[in-house]
Amino acid sequence: MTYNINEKGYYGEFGGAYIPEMLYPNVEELRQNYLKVMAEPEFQEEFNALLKDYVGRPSPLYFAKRMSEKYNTKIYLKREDLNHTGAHKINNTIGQILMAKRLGKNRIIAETGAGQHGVATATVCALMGLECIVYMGEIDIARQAPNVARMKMLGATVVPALSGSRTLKDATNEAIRDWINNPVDTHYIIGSVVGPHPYPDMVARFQAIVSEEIQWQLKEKEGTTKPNYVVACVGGGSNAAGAFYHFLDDTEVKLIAVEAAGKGVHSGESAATSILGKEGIIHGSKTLLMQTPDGQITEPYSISAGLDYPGVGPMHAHLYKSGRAEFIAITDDDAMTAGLQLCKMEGIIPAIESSHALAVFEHKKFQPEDIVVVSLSGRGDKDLETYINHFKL
Amino acid sequence: MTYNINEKGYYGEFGGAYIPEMLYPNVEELRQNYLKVMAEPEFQEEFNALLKDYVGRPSPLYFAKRMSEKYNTKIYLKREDLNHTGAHKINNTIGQILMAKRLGKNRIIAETGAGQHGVATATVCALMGLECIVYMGEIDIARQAPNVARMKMLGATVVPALSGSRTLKDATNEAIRDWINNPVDTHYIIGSVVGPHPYPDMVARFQAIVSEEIQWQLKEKEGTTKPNYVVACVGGGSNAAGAFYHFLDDTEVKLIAVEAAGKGVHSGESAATSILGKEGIIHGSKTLLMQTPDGQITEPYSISAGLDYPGVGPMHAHLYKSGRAEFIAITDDDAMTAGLQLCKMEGIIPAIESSHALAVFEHKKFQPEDIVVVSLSGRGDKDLETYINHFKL
Amino acid sequence: MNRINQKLQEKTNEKLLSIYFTAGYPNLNDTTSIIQDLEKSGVGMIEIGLPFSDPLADGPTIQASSTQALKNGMTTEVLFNQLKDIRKTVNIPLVIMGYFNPILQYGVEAFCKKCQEIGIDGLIIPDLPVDVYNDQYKTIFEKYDIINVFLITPQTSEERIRFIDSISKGFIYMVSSASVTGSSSDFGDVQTEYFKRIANMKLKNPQVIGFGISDHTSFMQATTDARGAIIGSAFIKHLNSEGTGKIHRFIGDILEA
Amino acid sequence: MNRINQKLQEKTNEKLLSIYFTAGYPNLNDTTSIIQDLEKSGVGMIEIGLPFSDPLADGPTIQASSTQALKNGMTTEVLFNQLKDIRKTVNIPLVIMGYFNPILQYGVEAFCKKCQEIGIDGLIIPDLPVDVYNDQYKTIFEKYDIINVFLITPQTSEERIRFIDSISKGFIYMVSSASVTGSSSDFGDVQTEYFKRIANMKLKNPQVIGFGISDHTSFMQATTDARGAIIGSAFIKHLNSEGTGKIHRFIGDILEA
Ligand SMILES: Cc1ncc(COP(=O)(O)O)c(C=O)c1O
Ligand SMILES: Cc1ncc(COP(=O)(O)O)c(C=O)c1O
Repeated sequence: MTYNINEKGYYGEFGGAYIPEMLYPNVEELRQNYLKVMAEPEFQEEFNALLKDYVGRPSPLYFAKRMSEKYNTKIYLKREDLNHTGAHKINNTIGQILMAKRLGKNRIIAETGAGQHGVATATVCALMGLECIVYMGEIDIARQAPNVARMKMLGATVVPALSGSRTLKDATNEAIRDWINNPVDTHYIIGSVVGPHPYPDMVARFQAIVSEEIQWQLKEKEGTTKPNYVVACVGGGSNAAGAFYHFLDDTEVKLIAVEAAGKGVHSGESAATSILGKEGIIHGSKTLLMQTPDGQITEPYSISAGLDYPGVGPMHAHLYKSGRAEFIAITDDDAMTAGLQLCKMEGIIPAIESSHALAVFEHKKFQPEDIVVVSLSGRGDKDLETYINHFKL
Repeated sequence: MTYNINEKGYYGEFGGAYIPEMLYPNVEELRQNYLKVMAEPEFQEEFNALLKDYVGRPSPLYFAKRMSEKYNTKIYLKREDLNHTGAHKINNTIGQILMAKRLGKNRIIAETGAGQHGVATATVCALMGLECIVYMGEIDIARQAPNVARMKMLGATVVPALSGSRTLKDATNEAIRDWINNPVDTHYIIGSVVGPHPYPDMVARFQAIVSEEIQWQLKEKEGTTKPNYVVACVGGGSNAAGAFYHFLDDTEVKLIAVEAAGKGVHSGESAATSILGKEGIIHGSKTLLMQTPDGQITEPYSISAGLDYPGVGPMHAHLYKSGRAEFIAITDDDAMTAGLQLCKMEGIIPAIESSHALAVFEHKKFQPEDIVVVSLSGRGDKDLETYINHFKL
Repeated sequence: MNRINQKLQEKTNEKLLSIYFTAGYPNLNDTTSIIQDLEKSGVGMIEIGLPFSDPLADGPTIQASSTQALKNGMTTEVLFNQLKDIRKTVNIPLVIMGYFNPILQYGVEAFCKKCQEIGIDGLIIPDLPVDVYNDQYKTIFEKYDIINVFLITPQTSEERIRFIDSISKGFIYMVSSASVTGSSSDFGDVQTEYFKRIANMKLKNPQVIGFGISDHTSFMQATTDARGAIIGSAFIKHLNSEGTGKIHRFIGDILEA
Repeated sequence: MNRINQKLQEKTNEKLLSIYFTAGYPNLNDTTSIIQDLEKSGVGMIEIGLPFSDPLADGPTIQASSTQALKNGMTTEVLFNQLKDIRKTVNIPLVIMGYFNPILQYGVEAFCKKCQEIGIDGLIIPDLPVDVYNDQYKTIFEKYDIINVFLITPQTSEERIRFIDSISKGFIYMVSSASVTGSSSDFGDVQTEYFKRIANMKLKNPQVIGFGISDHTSFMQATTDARGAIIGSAFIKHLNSEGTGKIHRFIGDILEA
């Protein structure tokens, strides 16, 4: 039994490719080629060289001494915040841009919530000299202004998504529409483990470097490749997918996925997808999503633009349904407090997304001998205004 | 003959400790201890562990393919922008905070221009749980707002310097005043290779990791430890000192220091210290500085807060005077253009300080077989507003 | 025999005009009167859009109408209620066009059963792919005699078109060009070539062309080689500017110029 | 004999009051009249501040006066010009207090020579450290009979105080507490203990205490064990509020309460 994907593109009952016929050639081309391309030695070489020399991998596995003392357990932070562009997102965009080049595409589109994926996409497009269009919800454009500025600097066109909740879901709709309209020359770089098969699997494989590194880094530091817990926040689920990947089928390693409870799981303003969601179809994938009884997708809410998404990747839907991972929902306030605490205790300003994962320590008690690895998925430079306003600093 | 410091604390005729008696005990304590402490194996171990696991070192040496093609030479970027907090400054603050702890200090002060050193200091203070006060010119507080927000998040107190040009020079004056007023419990973490001996040497040694890494990284990539050129911007000179350090006495490696010409070297609004400066005393050190015939220190100008300083470290004064390094002055406009070019060609948004170094390629022609290492001293997140306004993006 | 097959197999030179509209738009209870007016105006088939919050194959016009319809209170239940007596007054084929998630939530079998009860003849579900339909839902659709309509586009390979033709029952929905709904209305050489190419394939199912048809000219172009054409966004735009009172005029203009 | 030594060796119980002011402040040409008024008011020694753009040992009051003086046009050349006839009217010791850079730019020897010509008796250069003075400038100063005044602080070690005493010629400038100029005016136990400690060292040079003295009380406290005291910021503040007209009153208040 595996918690990973099967040959049909499903994690348990979740996944698949629920796409309009207009997207069939593109998605099919990708499905037929992605594993083959990824297995090519030249691809591996180019991918790994860029991860090392451009992204700055390996990202450190940092023992957070003061936090560990406070919570009386061994806390390690996987420092994806130190990657070029400031989050885990670039692992995936590096992989996908190399894929897109091999598929002969010269126009790149992407959706973005927090802007990290948009920046990461704009970055690799600049690196390869390709045109780049990024869709971003109007609300997110306002609350993640630094990332919008960065995308512009990098030469990308940022197109506001004006429909629905004007956040990540709607940006994704717009990106899919663009792809439908440009089926030949365009590759759509999805930013998380969502969307039609093979995206969830492809993105998870590009992010898998995170858990691969955790294994040997932990071996160096603790003499074991196995943490007791791996904790990650879940928007679409890509940083969690990367951090969990090599532990998926090793049930000795407990997995904790942290979702955004917004103003409270049952406040009506939340993005706690797995707890509130039901099975359904969103953005081409069968998964859990927040919806009305009538099947309309609910507008989610989170203070964090990267978690403000009503769905979750099919891998995570399966991890939830099967009980393989524990799912925790953290409110805006608790996340912000955990984020500020990390600033003050460890000198690291986390992305608000990552702050949700950090809040696990106020939520759950660990044993002194437990090794708890937290995915610090991104840095908080993009969130300074939100933090400052929240705490009236 | 060496271009490094002598046992009296001088680089050639530059350096020394021109300090008021009030600072004598502090500076003397440091002078007597710094080499001893730095040589302790436990210090080395702690320093190196933090550089690796916390800062994310080694920083990559990245071959900039598209830039290299454009300029028909081999361009490597030393990616200090990927360090935790986004610049080379943290190499020094990690070292100094460990030094301060060993000297029993529990209150830390710092000056900052671009805010990178302030953030790096606030960061290590949070890490060690020490009080932190950062002095910053009022003008710089306005033009580097993101870094001010970061310092607040990290729990530091940011005190505006209201005198003079209200930039880095004045912040340094204020920090020195604070130190005079708090001579027992306080360590002053100077952010560059300036100030009284032993600061220039101590900071250079902490930054020397940069050229140490360049040597073995270049060996891996090009089979030689010696670049033909090392290029770095010079504010006070710490990133240049780090990038030059292990090449100082190897004259086969040519050194290029890039200063800020502001609106033009002779426009009256410039910070091209070595070209415009004369020998004198600034902030406790004998060096080159911009001054009136009467010995009053001139108010400098640069679009880049980190280069907006009327002095230069004594090492650089000596490199200039001896001809060991070539000094180039780059205007605001040329720096900004070079910065935007890096965004668009390599997907890296550089700090405006670093953009000055990148402008060398429009200024000087290199041979196709030349290996040119450029110190990419910091990332441009702090400068987004300046870039966006400058280019009306 | 399913009304769709009846209609499309009529021996006539007349080209079929099919109109798409969003149920519950402009007002919640306009649904039945719009259907009745369309039939009276000479429309041959109607696609009733079940509005969805995230209609990712639709352009801005249909998106906006869906958003409004949902605001008006449209739900699957409400739509079925509005349509329950529709067959007392309307004879032309009726197709529901909707995204898969609302149908899944209703239950695919319950949805098909209800369609049959009411007299809905077919479904167009853009995000229900062919293989999933074939593997999981075909038998249900057939049990209730609901025709599932598949789309093809200019990018669909010949092999796949033949496969889709082999499993199609009513007609093939030819997307005119690579685009979401509501894009430009002039067909150039690329499209007409595509129309010809498909016509020459001599498929067993008739083809109806949709996307980008907005007036008499584009309707005539589209139906040169195809059995019929579908107008959606242009009709919604007409409702936006003229309301529901002048449907007859709009259809008249399309059919006769 | 240098006027400083003469003055400090006078056998008297009277405590020496030394006043610091910034040359060229409040107005460029106030320098000589302020000096004359100070002498007439009973001041025993004067420190003429050569303003500097970056006076890092000074608090806000003296900083501001320096900035204004520079704006007024004060330069080393101007100051020497203003002072060229000062010895025609003034007899008490005059000391120039300035940062090292302007002196260095003028040329240390030229500066000392000029001081001797004019009749300046000593220099206080806070950022010229003892060892640099000893190694490089001592002979020049001595050649022109200019006394270089060294500072000690509460943090200065006994050993270093003895060394400074050994190389000092006029007096030792005792910084009252760890601070830049212009800090609080009350001396607590810590300071008085420090004053006693130094007095008990029986140094060969007399001590004059500066920093933080602002009124009669603090003047009396400071001079309990020391030969004299220096007032700077408080005098500048007086000039700020009262102008140059009431110097006599200010000095009177300090000396007699
Ligand atoms: C820093 C950071 N962490 C987490 C996320 C959430 O995405 P995912 O769940 O795919 O990791 C985002 C999304 O933008 C992000 O920027
Ligand atoms: C990114 C960056 N580069 C360079 C500098 C200039 O300092 P230095 O010359 O000491 O390297 C600064 C100063 O703040 C900086 O932030």
